[in-house]
Amino acid sequence: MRQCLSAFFATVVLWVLLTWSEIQEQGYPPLLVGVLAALIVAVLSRNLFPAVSLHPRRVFYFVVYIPALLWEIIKSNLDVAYRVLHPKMPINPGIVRVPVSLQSDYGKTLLANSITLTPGTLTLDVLGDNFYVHWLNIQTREPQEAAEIITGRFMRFLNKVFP
Amino acid sequence: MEKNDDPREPSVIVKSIARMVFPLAFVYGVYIFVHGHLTPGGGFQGGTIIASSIILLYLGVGTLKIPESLMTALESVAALCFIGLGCIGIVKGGNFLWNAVSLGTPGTLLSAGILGPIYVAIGIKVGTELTAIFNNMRRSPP
Amino acid sequence: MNVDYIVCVAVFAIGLYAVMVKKNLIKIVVGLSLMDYAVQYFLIATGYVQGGSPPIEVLPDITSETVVMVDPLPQALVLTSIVIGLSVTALALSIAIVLYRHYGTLDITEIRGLRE
Amino acid sequence: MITEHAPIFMVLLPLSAAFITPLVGLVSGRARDYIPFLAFVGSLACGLTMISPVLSGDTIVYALGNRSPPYGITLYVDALSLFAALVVAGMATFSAVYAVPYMRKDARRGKFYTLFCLQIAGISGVILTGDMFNLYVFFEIMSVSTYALVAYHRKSDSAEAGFKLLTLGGVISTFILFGVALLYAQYQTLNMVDLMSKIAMSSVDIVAMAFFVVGFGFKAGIVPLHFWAADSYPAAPTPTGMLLAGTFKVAGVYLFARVLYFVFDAMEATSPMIATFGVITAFIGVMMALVQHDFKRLLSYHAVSQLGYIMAGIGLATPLGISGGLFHLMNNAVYKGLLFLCAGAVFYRIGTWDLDRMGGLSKKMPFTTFCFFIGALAISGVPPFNGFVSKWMLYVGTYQKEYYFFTVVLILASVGTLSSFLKALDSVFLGQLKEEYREVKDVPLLMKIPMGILAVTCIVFGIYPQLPLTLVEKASSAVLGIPVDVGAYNLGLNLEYAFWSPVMISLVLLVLLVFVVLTLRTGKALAPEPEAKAGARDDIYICGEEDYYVNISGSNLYYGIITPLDRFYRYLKSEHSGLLQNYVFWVVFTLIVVIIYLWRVV
Repeated sequence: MRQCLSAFFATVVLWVLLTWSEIQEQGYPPLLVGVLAALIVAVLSRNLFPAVSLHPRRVFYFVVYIPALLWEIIKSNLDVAYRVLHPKMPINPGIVRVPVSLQSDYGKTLLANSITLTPGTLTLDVLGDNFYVHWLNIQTREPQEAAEIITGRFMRFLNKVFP
Repeated sequence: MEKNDDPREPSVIVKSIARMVFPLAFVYGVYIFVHGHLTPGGGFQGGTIIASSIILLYLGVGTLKIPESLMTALESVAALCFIGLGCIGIVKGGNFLWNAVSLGTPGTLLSAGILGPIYVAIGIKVGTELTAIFNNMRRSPP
Repeated sequence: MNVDYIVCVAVFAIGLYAVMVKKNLIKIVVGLSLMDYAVQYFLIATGYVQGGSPPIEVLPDITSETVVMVDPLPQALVLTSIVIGLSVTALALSIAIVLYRHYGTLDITEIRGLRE
Repeated sequence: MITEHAPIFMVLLPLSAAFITPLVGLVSGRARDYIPFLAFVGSLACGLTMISPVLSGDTIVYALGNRSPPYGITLYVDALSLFAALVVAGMATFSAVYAVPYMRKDARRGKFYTLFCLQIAGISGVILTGDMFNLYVFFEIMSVSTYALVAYHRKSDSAEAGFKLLTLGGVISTFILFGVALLYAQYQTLNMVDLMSKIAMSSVDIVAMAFFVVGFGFKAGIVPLHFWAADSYPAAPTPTGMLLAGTFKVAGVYLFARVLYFVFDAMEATSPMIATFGVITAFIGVMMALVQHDFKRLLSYHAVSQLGYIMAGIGLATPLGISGGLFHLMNNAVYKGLLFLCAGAVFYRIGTWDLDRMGGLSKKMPFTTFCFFIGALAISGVPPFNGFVSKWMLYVGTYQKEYYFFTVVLILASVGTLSSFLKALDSVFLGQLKEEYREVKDVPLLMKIPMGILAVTCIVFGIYPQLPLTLVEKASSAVLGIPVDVGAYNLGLNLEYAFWSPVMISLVLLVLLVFVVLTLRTGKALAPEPEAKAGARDDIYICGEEDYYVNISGSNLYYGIITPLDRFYRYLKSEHSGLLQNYVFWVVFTLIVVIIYLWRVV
């Protein structure tokens, strides 16, 4: 049921974004059509869509997470730019295994995408509780340490968002 | 490195993203064909987007059972709706496909007579049709 | 002579070449699609007017008297033709799958059960 | 209301039936089987209501969506299109009846019925439409459903035939679309009547015309473009194969008449080319038929050959020629349909198409044998069957136009037709009954009905040709633009519709008889004993050292004729190579030849 409702509201929000000007001009008919479509979709994807929880603490950490992610991206951008422009190219590329403690599928997805978004690291695959990450500058071969370096900066927030 | 046993089983990232995007893509398809008479686009384009959202789900989730009889029924009913809408013109004393229903104000959603419903019918038809084609192709031989 | 026309005749010829010379079933299907696209491009080019606006009358700053519009009919025709091309391609690929199952190859020169 | 909307209902009924059948099929498979039949009967009835206004000289123009003709899509019904549409609807009805018992064993038949209805909707649309682009759309509906039907059985040969047909057909349909686009680019209109008044025969028009000639010629199956025919007709399910071989020629021939003679108004320029194509087709088709070992392939090459007669008639561009061609079109649909149904009946019971493995079925399937006999005589042009009347009109037509050579070739082709049907009759129905067919029964009643009606039609149209000829005359006068009265050409005899002179007919019959006797003699001398197994190389029958001369079975009856023509046959066989590239090459080659020809003439 929660899944169904989440899918419904997500699609309605999308619809309103798409038809905002129309709704302003013509009143309820475009909105009604959208709600109908959203109902159908919600029923169709009742077992598929993630169940969104609106617990205030989770929402808060999620909102905070976004600027934190942006800050990490900027930092690692600068780092990669430095390595590329340096005449000696101080890189040490390779693939490391990174154990992850997150249980939720969506948490793993978010984390993997965050790792990929930050330059210098790229998630290649997820197998069980392990990520395989291509790292531009390997600092350690120890999985636990690598996990601390790569995912630690995100996990602070994600642990709260996906308890 | 541990082996991924089933090569058809997609990774968790693909899976969860597909499940998340599916309803949104679906509704976007609906948006395209509902506005077929107002903006560029229409039944075919909307139907294609819907079908691709379902194909995305196939690829993302790995296994998905869609009852074939339901698809057949939807497809046929949509096509018959198109013919029926065309016949409204005949019933009202004109020729086939005569746009005899009140036209409304141009530019609003509920305008253009039978065009809007026709686009909806075509959208459903194309969506189910392409899904069925994909379903047929990926099925193993009898 | 328009550049568009030259391009579309060239693409048409490439498609025809693929159908005539290539041996792989999939490449033949690609050739067929190319021929289709060439003709669709030609149709669009016939309706195009230099500097014309989209053929939508309700856009606020366009009125049919003052602005030159592109010809909307070829666009409708091309849409129809795209739909047909899609169905032909889908059917061709399905048959290619069946053929592959029977012959174990995609080489059309080896699929010659019917002759004389 | 029905008469007013009859044109659109002729298309709409099969189209809606295509989507009603799967719905009903979800509830009851048996009820579903009858829906196509009902739809085609309705379609036929709509066509019949249009006969009286059209015969009185009206042209029905039906504007879809109430848009006035130059702008909207129109359906255009004159005598020619009505004639063609009636032939299609009638034959489709017979085919649908036959399909009910024939397809019952097939669990996937729901798809067959949908495709079948779509095919009929497409072909009706092609015939009735008055709009060039709409013509392309319906042409594609027809073609795509045909591809799917040919590949329907998903066996190796049907899939192969389907893919080859699809590739060639895909090339052809882009040709047609290109032709339409070229016309639209110049004249900014798609309405046929409007186009006719605007066409100026520029060099671009000539290219467009060549595209159309190749496209429609492919659909009809004229000779360098006929390779798909012999593959596809046997591969498709029999009810469809029957329509493909007989009835769907209607679309190709109709489009030739409609587009070349009517829209382009180029009868003078194109008709000799069409007649030449026709005669070549008639000859090559029958030559290939003589060497076939497969029952359905034999019939398919005859279908190619018969199309040649029709094209020759259309290409004469005289009242007698066009009437003969159109009448032959109708007759061909009837007897070709009959022959395919008989072949299907044989397959239904014994499950093989190989002529060498059949024999003696006349004792077990007397009704089928009788129908096949009538069909074989009709296709060979033996009086008093319908094939004779139209063929005679064509012989006289070519003779009057002073194409004497064509007359001779056409008669020769007819002789070849008769002889190869004797072969088929001999190896399928006559001779000793094979051991494994001892339990064979005749086919169910529902299959007998269409066969019986078609056989009776063959006889009725042969004895009393006035009946269809009233419509045929109107149709050919619609092509030519002048009133046509075929009765005015009575040559020698005072019967109103008799085209024969007694001297000529007896001569032809005598020649035929001598030929038949001769071939039967050679056949008897060379054919093995009935007990000999197919392909068995019994030492007794070795008549030469080489292997090549050894293998003589029932289907090799014309060994004596074929051997002297060995080099010719080797060439023919090397062209029918099964190589797709080769076939596409012929399409392009024909296109170039047609362009050069039209360039010289127009």
